[in-house]
Formats: sequence, C-alpha cells, structure tokens
Amino acid sequence: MLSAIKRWSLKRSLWAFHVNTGGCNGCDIEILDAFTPRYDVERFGIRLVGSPRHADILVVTGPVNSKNVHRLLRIYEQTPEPKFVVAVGTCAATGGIFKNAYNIAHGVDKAIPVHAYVMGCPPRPEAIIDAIVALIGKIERGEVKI
Amino acid sequence: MTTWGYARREATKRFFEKPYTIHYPFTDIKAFEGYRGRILLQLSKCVGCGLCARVCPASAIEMVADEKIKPAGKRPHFKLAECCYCALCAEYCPKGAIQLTTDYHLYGFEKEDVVEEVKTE
Amino acid sequence: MKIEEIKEVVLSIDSNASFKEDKDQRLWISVSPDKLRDVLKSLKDKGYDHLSAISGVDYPQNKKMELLYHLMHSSPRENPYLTIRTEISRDNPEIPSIFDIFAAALIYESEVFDLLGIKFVGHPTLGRLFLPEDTPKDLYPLRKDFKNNVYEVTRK
Amino acid sequence: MTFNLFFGPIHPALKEPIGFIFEIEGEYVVNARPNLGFNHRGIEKLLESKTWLQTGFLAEHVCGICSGAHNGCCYQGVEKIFEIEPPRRGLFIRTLVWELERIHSHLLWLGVMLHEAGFDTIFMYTWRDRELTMDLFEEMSGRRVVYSMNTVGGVRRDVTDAFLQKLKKYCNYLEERVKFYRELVMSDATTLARFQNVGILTKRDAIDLSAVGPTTRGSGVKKDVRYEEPYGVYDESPFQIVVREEGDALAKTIVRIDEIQVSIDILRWIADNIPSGEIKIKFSPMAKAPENEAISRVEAPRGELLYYFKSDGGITPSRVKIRTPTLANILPIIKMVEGQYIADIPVIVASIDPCIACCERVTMIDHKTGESKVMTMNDLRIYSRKWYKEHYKEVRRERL
Repeated sequence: MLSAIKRWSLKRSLWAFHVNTGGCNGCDIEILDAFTPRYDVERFGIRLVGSPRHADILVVTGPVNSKNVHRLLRIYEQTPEPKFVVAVGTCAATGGIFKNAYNIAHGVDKAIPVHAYVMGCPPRPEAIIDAIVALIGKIERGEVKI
Repeated sequence: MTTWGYARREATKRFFEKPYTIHYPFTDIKAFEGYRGRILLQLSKCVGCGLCARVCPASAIEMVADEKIKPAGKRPHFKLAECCYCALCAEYCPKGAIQLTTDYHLYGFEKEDVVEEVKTE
Repeated sequence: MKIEEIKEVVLSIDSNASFKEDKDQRLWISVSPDKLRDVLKSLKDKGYDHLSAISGVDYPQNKKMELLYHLMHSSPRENPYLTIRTEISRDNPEIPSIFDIFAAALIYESEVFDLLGIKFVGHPTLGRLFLPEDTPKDLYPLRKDFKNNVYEVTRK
Repeated sequence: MTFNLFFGPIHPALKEPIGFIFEIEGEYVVNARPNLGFNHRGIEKLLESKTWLQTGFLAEHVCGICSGAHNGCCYQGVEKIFEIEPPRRGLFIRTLVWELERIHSHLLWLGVMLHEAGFDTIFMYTWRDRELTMDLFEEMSGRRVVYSMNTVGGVRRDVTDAFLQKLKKYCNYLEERVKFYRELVMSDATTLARFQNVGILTKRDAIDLSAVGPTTRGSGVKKDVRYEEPYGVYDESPFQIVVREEGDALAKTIVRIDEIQVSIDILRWIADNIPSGEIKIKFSPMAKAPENEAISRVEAPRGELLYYFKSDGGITPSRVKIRTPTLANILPIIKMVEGQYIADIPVIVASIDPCIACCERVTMIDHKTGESKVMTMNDLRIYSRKWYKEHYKEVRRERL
C-alpha cells in the first residue's frame, strides 16, 4: 500500500538536482539547455533545485574523480528516500574518454546505484528528456523498487 | 529608456510571435544530417583490419571474433558506453564500413542497453 | 627590445647561459638554477611582467628534472616571448620559489609540486593542490616512473 | 574576530566544482583560500599515452564550453612540432570555429552572470539566442557542444556556402540583440547597483597577478593573444582589442558584450572572403614526430590558453603542459573578494567567468559557539537579494 502511495506521489513533477563530479561540463550545459526556453523540461514539472534535500532525481555527470567520491556519497545520502539517479554522458557511465586516467573512479555506478544512463558525449537535451520521461514511466509501471 | 520601456517593447514584440518552445516528445526533433550519433557497421564492407580500434582516442573499440568476415575472422565491437562519438573511426576506415547515423536516442536503464547497429546485408 | 639586448642582460648575470631562437619570435634561454631568481628579477625590470605558466618536465633517464618559466612582455608586439629553463637534480629536486617576483607563481608552483614533487624553497602554502590530502607523500603522478594505479572505490 | 566560510564544491547551475574558504569579519570578506582539485582528471598524464592525432580529441574534453579553443590550440602546437602548415581555407574555418565559440561562450556567461544577480529573464533570453549558435555548430561540425572540427594540418569538415549565408543572417539578428543587452545592462538600476564598483581589480593588481582574458582587459590591461601574437587569420581580420578602465564587475560584463560584437564583425569578414581550396593536408594517424618542443597560445573565451609540447621522437608526446585561463584567474578572485560583502561573493566569482565555479553549500561556522548554519546556493542568493533590499539605499549612496 505504501509503495502505491509513493508511486502515485512520483507521477507528476520530479525535482532534479544536478551533481558535477569533475566532468568537462559539456553534459552540464546540455542539462541546463533542457531547462531553457527551447526544450523547457518544466512542462513535465521537472525543476532544478538548489539542494539535494528537496530533490527526487540526482542528475550526475562526470567521471567521479578521487576528491569527489566522498562528496557524491554524502549528497546521495542527503537526498530523501524515493530517489533516483540518472547518469548523463559516457563519462558518468564508464569514465568515457578519461577511462585510464589515474584520478578517476570509472563512472557513477562504482559509488552509488544508477537507474538510467544517457550515452553521448555530450548527449542532446532531447536524449536527457527521453531518459527522465522513460524513468517516470518505469516508476509508474512499478518496475523500480522504491 | 527605462527598464519598463524595455519590458514593454520586448513583451509586445514577443506577443505576436509563436512560442519558442518545441514540445519535444510529442513533436519529434530531427538532428542535422551530419550529426554524429549511433554507430552503424556494415558487415558486408568490413574486412576486420582493426585500424579503427587503433585510431580510437577513447579505445572504445575491441575486435570480436566473427567467422562471417572472411580474411581476418574478426570484426569491431563498438562499446557505445565508452565512445566519445568523434567519428575518427569512420574517417580512417579504409573500406568505409563505419558510419555515424543521426540517431541520438542513446538512453537505457542498463549500460549494455545502448548498442551499435550492425547491418549484415 | 631586440633579442641581442636580452642576451646581453642575461649574459651579464649568468655567463654560461645558452640561447635557442624559434622562427615565430620566441627565445628559449637556459640558465643555471642558482642564477634563476636574478635573471627573472632583471627581466621583470625590463618589462617582462606576465608569467604565463611554469612547466615541469621529468627526465628519469639522465637523472634530472627541467622547469620552464614562460614570460611575456607588457608590450608584446615588439618584444619576443621568453621561456627560461633550468635543470635540477632528480633525487632531491629543490629550487628557490619566485612568488615574490611573480605573484602568479603561487598557484603554478604548488601545482608543479603536487604533480611532480619539485620543492620550492620559501613557498608559503606549498601543499597538495589538485590531489586529495590523503594521497601518500611520495606519490607524484607526472613522474615517468608513476605506475598508473586506477583509483578504487568502495561501493556504498 | 574572523570565522571561516566554506564554499562547498558542487554547484547547481554552474559547471566544474571548486571550493573556496573565505575568512569573514562581520559582513566583509578578509581573505580567501582556494580549494581546487575537484576537477582534476590527470589529463596531462593521459595525453602522454595518446598518439599525436588523438591528443586533440582528449584536449577538447578539458573544458566543454571552450572545447574549440583547446582543440585548436592543441593541434596548432602539434603542427608546430611537425613543422607543417594547414592550408588557408583550413585556417579560415578554424578561426570561424574559435569566434563562433566565443559568441556562444560569452552569451552563456552573460545569462549566468545576471542570473547570479537575480535577473533570470536575461538568463532565458541569452540562452535562447545561444540555441541558434548551437544549431550552426551542429550543422557545421555534427555536434552541438564538443565539435572536434580540427585535425593535425587543417579542419575535418568543409563549410558550404548555404551555411555561410545562414551564418550572416544569424550575425545580423545577434547584432541587434547584443545592442539590446548592452543598453539593458548599462541602464538597469538593480544591475548597476549589483555590478558597479563591486569586486574591483586595479590595473596594478591585474598586472602583478598576471590575470588573463576579459578579467584583466576589464581593468585596463591590453592583453589578448589575438592582439599580441596573431595566430590563425587574425592578422588580416578586422579585430580590435576591447579594453575598459574601471575594473569592476560591470566593466568585465561590458568587455564581454563588446567582444561579441567584435566576433560578429570577424565572422562577417570570414563569411565574405574565405578562399576556396582544400581544407587539410594528408597526415597518417601513426606518424612519428621529430625531436622538438613547441608552445602554442590561443585566446580562449576566458583568457590566454597555453599548451607546451615536448616530443622525443616517438608517436606519442613525452610531455604536454596545459595552463587553462581560469587557473590564472584564481588569484585575482582572492584579490577582488577582499573587503566586499558576503552578498557579493556569487557575483564576483561569476565575474571572472570561471570555467570552475563554486558555492553550492555554505557552512557558516561561528567561532564562539561553534554551531554552524548550513546555507545552500539558493539560500545564499535569497540572502543576498534580501540583504540588498534592506541596505539598497545606503549601498546606492555609497557606490554611485
């Protein structure tokens, strides 16, 4: 019963919080593009919030570098319980072009569990919108353990 | 002109224009024809020389055994989760077997969901 | 200030300085480490007041490390772009800091120390700039003998 | 009695994480200590294992916004090592990429800078105009942000005439928009109150700290790589250096807006007399370089970008040194923040157009009681806007 209420509450507007773990900020400005007039993700109620405490989705970019790991874990713990992680860009998935650098930890899923990946270096804003909308669909269908 | 003047001018000008937002998932957006998206490999042209694997800056191409390729017996497997989409492989492929299509919907729930297209005709 | 003038200024301080000219108006001056500060001070008086960068290069095979100071004149069109290079031994690389001549050296020198391990004597805040504080003391990634251990993470 | 203000590294709107520790006395900042390294990926070590052709593709991932500058600067250095000259049409297209990227980078920054001061509509306007630049980039190079247009010895894709007409049409549209932004910034009362005489970098400090780019040109120092050492085709292009004397955040904003205008003139000049001919010379991907070293300098949107290449005759460089413009502007931030209000910190840090930006979480530690109040970036913006509402009259009198 409780998960049905949780699933209903997540149907409408999911608030996103953007974490940059040391990437080249190509993906970050593509995420910001999704919030500007041309794509305007706020039609789905998705809003960029200033603190992880009010966020439902963590949009993470960048190959997690050694100084950011402990901050990423702390931010993941601060987000309230029904939380989802979208890894944007190949760097967030597997470390991408910085794969064999000495200072990175090969992608976000080495530190926190990830629910959706968007490939592309950087991906287009439409692909990021696709991923979030698909994630919302998956939550509604109940395939994600909340 | 005070800021109210700018606000009025800008508002009236924008009032008669159609809205700038493209309602994305409902109206599809086509990428420009030169866009570098999902990689397409034509098996008929590929000879398995492995030049693309050596040239790739992100070393995201590994040669996978495949008996259909006659002389070399192996073909490139593009790990799209590590690729940086720079199209250097397409540029230096001697047989022109690699193409980057304009398909940018590269999202998935697992890393392995995003795979390259292989045309075998 | 033509190239000959610069050569005189540098030679007056360090007699065995050697020069190399580049085709697009660049001059590479190699100076001995102890004369470095005087050369930089006199060049700054001549108008070379912009320190672009400090590059550190590691030569393990002949046991030395090289430091390059890239300088630019305040009116750069008439004067060549300078690079002052010095060589220091590799086992305990030390060189006097120049942060009081060029204030920008504060960050560039701590970067070179952080990644190459060259100690700058007299630098006020010499410490890890880019790498996390808990990296082991003798781990300098840009040295050629640095084995590329990828950073491991304990999954939550 | 001073206490520490920890600016945490993750930033909701801006890009790479950086941290600052400010020492505060009452409302004034006394000192600042940078806390870098949240964005260090070890690129210089990685470059030593890439072949000469692959270095540019890694170099352009140093910074996503000025990726064209890094790509062009890296290949310009590699061409100096191999002593090869790209054909003229290739140089024209490379300069076109540099200038178009400066426009998109300055528009992006203008939106973010005024967003920091609370002017969100301009953030939406400038980023909407920037979308047209992204379309031009996508049509020309195949991707919106990281274009990888250059290669050793020239450019990878040619530019069609239809594209050049579209470029000129876009330049006319943008010129009129830039005039509107310039008038707005110079006349809007709140922007003037937030930017004028805030974060002043005197000419003396700018020269002593070797600041680069619009940060130092806003303080009256004539420093621009396109002016000092014209590379590409800048020596024939109608380029004039833009310098202002005041040195405060407003001067830096106006320098960048005027630079967009200069870039538009250069783009029009390129669209008119770009020569025909091929765009790149033959270069084998596994070429061996002669034993050589080279410095390549380019004017990135944020300042002078320097690449130092050292090759010992192999197919990979033996040492690559990258000095990004923001690293040179870190010390000027510390000089500009001294003596300013806490409420001005976001504006001052954004005024150098940091490719690394900070302050997501601010923890105010009170030395006496030791309890700490956590403020996020939004709280800081609300705090600075609320603080300005109360002190608006007194600040205006003091500043204007």
